[in-house]
Amino acid sequence: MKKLINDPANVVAETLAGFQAAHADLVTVHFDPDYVVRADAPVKGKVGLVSGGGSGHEPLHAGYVGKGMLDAAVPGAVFTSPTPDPILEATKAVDGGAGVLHIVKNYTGDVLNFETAAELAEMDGITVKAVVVNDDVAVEDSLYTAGRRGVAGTVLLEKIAGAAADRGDDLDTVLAVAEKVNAQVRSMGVALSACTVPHAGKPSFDLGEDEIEIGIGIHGEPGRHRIPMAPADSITDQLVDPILTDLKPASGSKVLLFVNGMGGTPESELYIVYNHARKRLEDAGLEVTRSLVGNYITSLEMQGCSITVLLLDDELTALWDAPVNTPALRRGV
Amino acid sequence: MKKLINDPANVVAETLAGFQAAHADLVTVHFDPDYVVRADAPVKGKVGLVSGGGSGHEPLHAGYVGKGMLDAAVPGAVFTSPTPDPILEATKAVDGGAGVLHIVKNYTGDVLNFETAAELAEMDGITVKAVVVNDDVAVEDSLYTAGRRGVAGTVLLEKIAGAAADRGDDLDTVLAVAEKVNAQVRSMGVALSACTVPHAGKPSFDLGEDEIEIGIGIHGEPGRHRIPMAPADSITDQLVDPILTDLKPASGSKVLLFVNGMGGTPESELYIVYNHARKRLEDAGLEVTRSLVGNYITSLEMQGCSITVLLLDDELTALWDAPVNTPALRRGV
Amino acid sequence: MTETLNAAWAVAWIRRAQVVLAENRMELIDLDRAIGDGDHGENMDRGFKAVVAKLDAGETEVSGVLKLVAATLMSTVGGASGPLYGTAFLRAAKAAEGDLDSNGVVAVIAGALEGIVARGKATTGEKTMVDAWTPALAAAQEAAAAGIGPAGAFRAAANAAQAGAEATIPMQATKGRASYLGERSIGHQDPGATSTALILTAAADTAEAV
Amino acid sequence: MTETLNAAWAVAWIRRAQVVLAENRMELIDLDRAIGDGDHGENMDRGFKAVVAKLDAGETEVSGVLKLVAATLMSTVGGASGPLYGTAFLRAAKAAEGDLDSNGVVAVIAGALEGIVARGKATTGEKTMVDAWTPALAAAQEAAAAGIGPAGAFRAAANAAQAGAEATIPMQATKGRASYLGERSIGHQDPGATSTALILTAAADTAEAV
Ligand SMILES: Nc1ncnc2c1ncn2[C@@H]1O[C@H](COP(=O)(O)OP(=O)(O)O)[C@@H](O)[C@H]1O
Ligand SMILES: Nc1ncnc2c1ncn2[C@@H]1O[C@H](COP(=O)(O)OP(=O)(O)O)[C@@H](O)[C@H]1O
Ligand SMILES: [Mg+2]
Ligand SMILES: [Mg+2]
Ligand SMILES: [Mg+2]
Ligand SMILES: [Mg+2]
Repeated sequence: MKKLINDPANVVAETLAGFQAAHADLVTVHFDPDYVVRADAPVKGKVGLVSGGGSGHEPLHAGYVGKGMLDAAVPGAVFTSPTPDPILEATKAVDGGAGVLHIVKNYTGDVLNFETAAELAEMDGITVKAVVVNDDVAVEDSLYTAGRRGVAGTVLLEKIAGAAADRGDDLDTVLAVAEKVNAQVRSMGVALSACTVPHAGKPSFDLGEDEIEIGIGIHGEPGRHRIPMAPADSITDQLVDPILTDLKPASGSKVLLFVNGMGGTPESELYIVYNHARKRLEDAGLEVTRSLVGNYITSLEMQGCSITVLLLDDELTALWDAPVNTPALRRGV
Repeated sequence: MKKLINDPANVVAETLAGFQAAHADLVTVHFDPDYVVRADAPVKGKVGLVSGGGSGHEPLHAGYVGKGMLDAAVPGAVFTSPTPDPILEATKAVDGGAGVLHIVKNYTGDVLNFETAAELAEMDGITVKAVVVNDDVAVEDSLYTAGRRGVAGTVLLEKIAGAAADRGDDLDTVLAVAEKVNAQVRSMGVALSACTVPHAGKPSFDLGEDEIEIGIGIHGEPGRHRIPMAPADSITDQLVDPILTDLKPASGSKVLLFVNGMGGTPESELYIVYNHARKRLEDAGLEVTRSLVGNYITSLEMQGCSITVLLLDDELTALWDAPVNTPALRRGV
Repeated sequence: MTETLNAAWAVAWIRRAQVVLAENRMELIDLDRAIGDGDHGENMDRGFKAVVAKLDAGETEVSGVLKLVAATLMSTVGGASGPLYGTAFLRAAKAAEGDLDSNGVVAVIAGALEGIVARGKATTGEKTMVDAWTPALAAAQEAAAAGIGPAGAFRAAANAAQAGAEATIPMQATKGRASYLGERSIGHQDPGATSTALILTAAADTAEAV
Repeated sequence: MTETLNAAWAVAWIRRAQVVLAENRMELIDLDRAIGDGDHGENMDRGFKAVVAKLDAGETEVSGVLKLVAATLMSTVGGASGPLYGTAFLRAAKAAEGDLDSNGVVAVIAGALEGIVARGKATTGEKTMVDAWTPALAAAQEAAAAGIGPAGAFRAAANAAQAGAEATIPMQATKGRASYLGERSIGHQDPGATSTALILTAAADTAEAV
């Protein structure tokens, strides 16, 4: 394991220290417990948005703290959901009197810890609602799984719900927008290589020189199945097909196409995937009206990508286009 | 070699096709010869900025085409300088009557091809000036080398010169600003792993499990020396020290600190490096007033980073802060 | 051997559990790498180190020790196992009245299992820590019914938990992160069931040493 | 063997050079990986494939063939070697008058070297293709002075270029990308000098077959 770190135990703390110093104009980092809030939190009268989860997915979530997106992010240890304390503290810190929305990726740990924090916050008189993101079509949403995982759709949801809160929507309306995004977004990912969690010191799984994992999540878990290495177009097909099968978009629908890098894949490859994915969507009669390509929710230095398709309507498009000013996503400000 | 590509020969063309589709609002891609111009080129009366070089450094240069930065980018084959033809065509396409500035990274190939293109453009009646970026302190600028390489300082120069052109400066003034940036910027890089050029199919160099290369460029060349793996703070020292030795900034100087990822390093690690580098600069009496952290000029999927320090004055700070609207850098618009 | 286990034993148990979890940190990481995200050993190690740092030697009640463990695990472990073990120890603390005889041991284990199920909604056969706690409870009950003392009850529970953990190997996970793997989760031992066996073995070892 | 080399020979030379460069693509890549950026084999292969695709069998002058090669290399190779080889063939084309006798061979090689030096400003001992072209020119001059024919002149040049390429191994690079490595460039053969030897050997092989 070669990493630009000092001590695996200090990775999150030192990352946050650097993040604070680099982005003091946008965010304030609290230590012990660790959480990140926008510099002007709480915004009076605005619904507060709190997300969080294990670290290692940077820029998610701390990179999305700022006007028009999240009010707070709560980073746990690498790939480990944070405990209730920092979630509670972050919730308190961003409550502007209009209640707080928890954006939780669907993992047992995240759900349990956010639930507990929400209970504690309610005891402190803060109204908390939660949306649990579950966009990963690699996992069947059935009795036999913990349900679909929350993956790259989370970025889109945070942006759009953040815009809804920013325009003054109340908690129930922001929640409804978030639920709508979650209902209309699907993702699927592939890994060409594993990643190495600092405290584990070895790759999260062992992959042969000519094998790839289809249907991976964002925590270095093995995927649904392993296939021989294939050309980008064929891999792209294997991500697009299950998304379309699951989402069943009506022909003529407008969509946002998001190709996300897992952290160790060159941007050029993401555009190659985007190019073919877009063709596939257009062949299916869809109109790609918005796009996002880059490393937005990663698995440390894993090589691979995910494809996300979000069905758009005028409202979601307007919210997507709304100004946002965060360390990792900035536009219109 | 596992890459999300179809055919090594088509990597650049397919990347550009995806790039065009994803960013049609900002850029127009021309094929055969390949170059990228801002969607509204040429901007009448504005100095045109053209940069380019081998591909594989994405988002450089095409990601910086747009208002407030480059007017055109010319991508060669992976790690191979483009030929004169597309440079000439791009130069013609962005000439708004006020002349064109070529921003060239100091490599024999880039310099020779841009020189030829400039000659040809002058024959077509276009005034062309060039700035050759050479910020890499890993290479001695002596009779015994091809001179210092142009590396991450290029991103800062493109932004700042782009802002100067955007505010209406004439060609000589834009050139002077660019020369000033080049005179005041220094960089140094480290590789934890090599990268694999698609057409070569194997890593650019072989590095032991516990070795790293100090003083690398951005083309997968081996660096100046190889050392055993070390903690991030110690590696950071070995990048900061030669920069300070070379730049000799006066105590109290304001600087921009830029920590750039080589493509395969998690953002968290970049912030860890940033955190220590900033402390080192502050210990040296410098004031870090602007920061940039992320993957802005890469070497495919190489793991590692570079540190860049730019001496700021009020003019450069204002130009750095000026609005920019490109696929990879956006602010104030 | 005494008839009951007191607060000093509880402190010794938790200290022993910390040592054993630290020793098995990499083994638990490897089990979790195979079917999860590779952090279980790190999570448990971090949590129990934090617990030991807070263990108050002056604590006079078993219940008080377990409550401290619960609160500390809840606030330091994170992930799925943090709330699950946190709730387990909280309910165990509630169930512990005074020093533990073998019925007290049964109550503590029953409380832990109940807490885990309340939070995680898993049942047996889903390849989780429930598959270690459930046979552990049955074995403790049997031992108590047979008039065996608290140390023996813990030993029976620990052995059953260990067997239960091993029995997760052929199971397909349907709860937790391992469920994402579908059939590929088969053939690996569940990390949480394994840490459960380690913790209960630490309880038996320290109880026998009382 | 004829006394002079004509346009048909020039076409055969370039076709042969293309085949040889394609065959040695990976070797040149590996040489460039060691002290550069690993693209030289790909660059030369791409360039000469493009040249062959444009080679007009109806071209009646050696000079015309070389000019086409120059223009095509310049517009397809890129990197440092593109302008350098492009200018080399351009000056060689200018130097070639009619068919080539051994003095014509000398003129062509002299033109090529002059073009490379004009563009790249390198001198001998800097570990570049100049270290292959320089001894090649000397050897061709010697052969011509000794009354040897054009094929023999090319053979002498090719052998000298090959020896020159090998002689770059102990050199420390002070021009081009390899100069960034400082002392670490020592011990490796220069890729551009190697491709030069391949190209001149192709000239000799095809001249002998005329
Ligand atoms: N719903 C559940 N009920 C009971 N135990 C569970 C449940 N989900 C997960 N677990 C247990 O948690 C263990 C994983 O813990 P850990 O790796 O620390 O957390 P995470 O899965 O969040 O990374 C699993 O091995 C399993 O025993
Ligand atoms: N200034 C120069 N003069 C002569 N030859 C040079 C010079 N710089 C580089 N070369 C030659 O070019 C070769 C490298 O070519 P190539 O790898 O295709 O281009 P690049 O260095 O741009 O990647 C070197 O091996 C060397 O022989
Ligand atoms: Mg985890
Ligand atoms: Mg090159
Ligand atoms: Mg885990
Ligand atoms: Mg090269």
